Amino acid sequence: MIDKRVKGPGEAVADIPDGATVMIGGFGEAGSPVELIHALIDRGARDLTVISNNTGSGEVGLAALLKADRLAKVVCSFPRTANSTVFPDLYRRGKIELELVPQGTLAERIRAGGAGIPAFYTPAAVGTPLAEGKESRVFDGKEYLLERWLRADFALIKGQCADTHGNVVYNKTARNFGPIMAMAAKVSIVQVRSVVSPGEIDPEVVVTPGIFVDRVVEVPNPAHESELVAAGASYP
Amino acid sequence: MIDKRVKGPGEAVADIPDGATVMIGGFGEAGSPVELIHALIDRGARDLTVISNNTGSGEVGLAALLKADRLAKVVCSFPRTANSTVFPDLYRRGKIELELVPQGTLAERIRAGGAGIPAFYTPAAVGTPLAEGKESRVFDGKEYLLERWLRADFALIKGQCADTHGNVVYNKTARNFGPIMAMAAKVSIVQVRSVVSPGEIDPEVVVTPGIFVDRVVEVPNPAHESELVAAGASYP
Amino acid sequence: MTNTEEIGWSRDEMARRLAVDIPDGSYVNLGIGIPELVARFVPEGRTLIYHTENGLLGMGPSPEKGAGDPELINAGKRQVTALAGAAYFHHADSFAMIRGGHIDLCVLGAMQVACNGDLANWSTGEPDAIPAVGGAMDLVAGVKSVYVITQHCTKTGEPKLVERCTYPLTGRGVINRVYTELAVIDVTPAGFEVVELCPGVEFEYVRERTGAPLRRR
Amino acid sequence: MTNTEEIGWSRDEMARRLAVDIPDGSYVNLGIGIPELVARFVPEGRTLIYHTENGLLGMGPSPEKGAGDPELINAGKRQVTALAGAAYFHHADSFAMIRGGHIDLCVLGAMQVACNGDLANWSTGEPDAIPAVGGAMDLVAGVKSVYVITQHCTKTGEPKLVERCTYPLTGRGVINRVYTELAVIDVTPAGFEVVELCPGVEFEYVRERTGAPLRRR
Repeated sequence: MIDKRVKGPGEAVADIPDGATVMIGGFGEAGSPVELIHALIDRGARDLTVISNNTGSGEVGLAALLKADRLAKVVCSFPRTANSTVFPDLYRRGKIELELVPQGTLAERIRAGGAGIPAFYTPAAVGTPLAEGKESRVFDGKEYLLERWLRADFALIKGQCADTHGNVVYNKTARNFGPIMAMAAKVSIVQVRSVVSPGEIDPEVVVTPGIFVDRVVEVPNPAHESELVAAGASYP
Repeated sequence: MIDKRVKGPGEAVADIPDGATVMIGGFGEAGSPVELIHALIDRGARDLTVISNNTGSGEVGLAALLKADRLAKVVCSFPRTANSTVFPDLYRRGKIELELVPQGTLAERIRAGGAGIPAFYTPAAVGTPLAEGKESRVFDGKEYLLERWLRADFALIKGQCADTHGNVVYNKTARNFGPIMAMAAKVSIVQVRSVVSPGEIDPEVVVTPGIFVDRVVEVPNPAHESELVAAGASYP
Repeated sequence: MTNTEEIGWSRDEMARRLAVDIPDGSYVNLGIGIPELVARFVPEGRTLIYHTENGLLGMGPSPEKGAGDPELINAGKRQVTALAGAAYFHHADSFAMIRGGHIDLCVLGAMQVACNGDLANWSTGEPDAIPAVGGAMDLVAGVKSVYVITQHCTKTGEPKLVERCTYPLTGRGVINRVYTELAVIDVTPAGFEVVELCPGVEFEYVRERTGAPLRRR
Repeated sequence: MTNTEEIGWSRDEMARRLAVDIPDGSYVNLGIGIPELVARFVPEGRTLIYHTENGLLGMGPSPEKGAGDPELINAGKRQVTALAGAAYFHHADSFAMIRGGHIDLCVLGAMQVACNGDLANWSTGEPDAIPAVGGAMDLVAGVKSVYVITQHCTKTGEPKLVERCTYPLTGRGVINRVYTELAVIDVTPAGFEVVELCPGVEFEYVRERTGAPLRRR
């Protein structure tokens, strides 16, 4: 009997320790697992390394985790938003380390981590400041950079629907980093609007097969970050 | 107006020239684009390099293409079947070159070709005869081999259904190499049981987005290789 | 030098001028800002398929007010729609499309374009700036053709088309063509070359506002 | 030496012995041949999820006669079924599961297993043989635990558990445990170590038929 459900976001993140590396899905607010992030704030783990495309909006979700001073480092492609000063403030005060990674390289490094590929070559960032300190190599007359995989202890992901085996489907562009982060983390935690029985998701349309998912938590009405920000909300 | 349909298998492969590199989908008979392969035999192109997981059964499909002496080289993981002597005969007579590649490395090299990754490291085949002549490198205390991408001039793929933009869904384990070969070839040709209008395939369930597909050809009742072999068929 | 926005094409006209150069059936990624305008001016009878790197091919215009989904957004994080024939995919697949050379055209804004095709469009390099690169480096490294659409000079009148970028690079030798309010300019092995002048704009006028040698075709 | 098939566990018993060692909820890839038998003997109350590298998780048994689909097959190219909770995926994703360490257990046949964990199971290295490797090298390199299930000796009585493989390797130091008709044997840093003897089989009997030093636990 396989049943990957856990009772709620709190239980789902209860064993994330200080110093853990945590991948957090989402591109902007789409796919951002707000309830799992808030549970992680409640959990209190510190000195985390977070791998995520952005650094959040306002003072909820990822921005709230930053504001609560739980992060030692972010690995990120675009840590700037129109409506958040949390990351810029921390960064300018030297309170947080930033590893800036081109978005496609970030995605491919995560996918490589999940696929057991320790390193690969990419043309992105050749000749730019982000190539500094990286090995480069020419293949067929073109220069590429060597990039290492990214792996994590935990991944926090937002899906649309999962079955109890952990098979997941997503909603529209909220898919983004979810499927590859699920592959690259030791423990992948997915919040979904609904959990169904095995067989209720057509095997042809599964996006993340259950083998990549460890915990499923039902959050029937997840908050939208933009609505929270518009309402001036902050967490906790 | 985008409409990637072509009239039939013959038109679909009409410009495949001598010396072309052709990826051919399928694992065993599942996903083998029998009608496209037969059209390629009719087309008459020679000295082809074929990248495919197997080398076909009986004297139809891929085995028939081999038997017609059209291949200079195969890149393959498992060129042996219980019911075909075509490849073994050619190989023993020195009439064909074989590049033997572990199946996962074959898949990843094809995916890398499609994803613009010229080379990557894999643990498969380290310490084996298939590592001979390959660069190896240690990451985090473990040894890996450097592998190059595979790209092709054409890919012949079997899908279940496509729309006129070239979005494709597959049938069960016939999916196998189709999606990655569609990514890795300059011209990707997909035969499907039915072609539908854009919008008839849910954007959430598209497996191969149309950007990877150049030609779609409707073959409503494709032959099953095993049935042809059981019936003693040969092609042409 | 005066603000060059006062003569030459308007932003819409620049976008329209670029749009006519995109072949029917192209797969196109449009950057944030002026590049987004291009979609409004695609000539009748042509279909372009828009890629947004956060996981959608077949992106359509903004939704009617109240009809959007916060989980259906573009790379600029604005709500969009999905057209018939669209497909969703994850980020690694999305950048496989980019890096693998499957996107025909990418249109970007620029801080500086050098006459060797170098682009700078992500950072002023100022010590206080928050570095943020997004997908720009992947786009310029992978997409078949990369066009820039930009004002010819900065707001303070400095040329954006230069001999050599002084800002940190986004990519090296990656730009094929630049559309400004004054001209359409190719980046050739011999440097900048005017393909077309905005009606009423003299070649000499453009040359004066360009920070690198400029040739006529 | 005589044919060892006459004493010790039958093939079914070997498979049953292995099956009890697989924890509930494991993701398992079974090789072709004897390994496939393991699926028949999973103890009541445990659910294993079977991966077949040609693109299916949640593989079920063979279909009823006439109810199969030639496009739903396993890695041995036999028709199978998909159970509730199954998922289909393409080959790169399938081997990402393997190479990325997501599969808990793989059970393979062997020509030779060396006391350092080396496996040879794909080629006799004879010049006339058609080389064919399939997914074996990826499986042994990536799966968390790799078990071998095999007769203790070849049909001609040669030991399959050896000091050093003479056939071409499939992988180096990859095997964790071997199940034969005579014993269950771990591959430890100190070499082969008997975990369990088949009832009625003496340690000495197994030692004589093993081509490398054998220890008791």
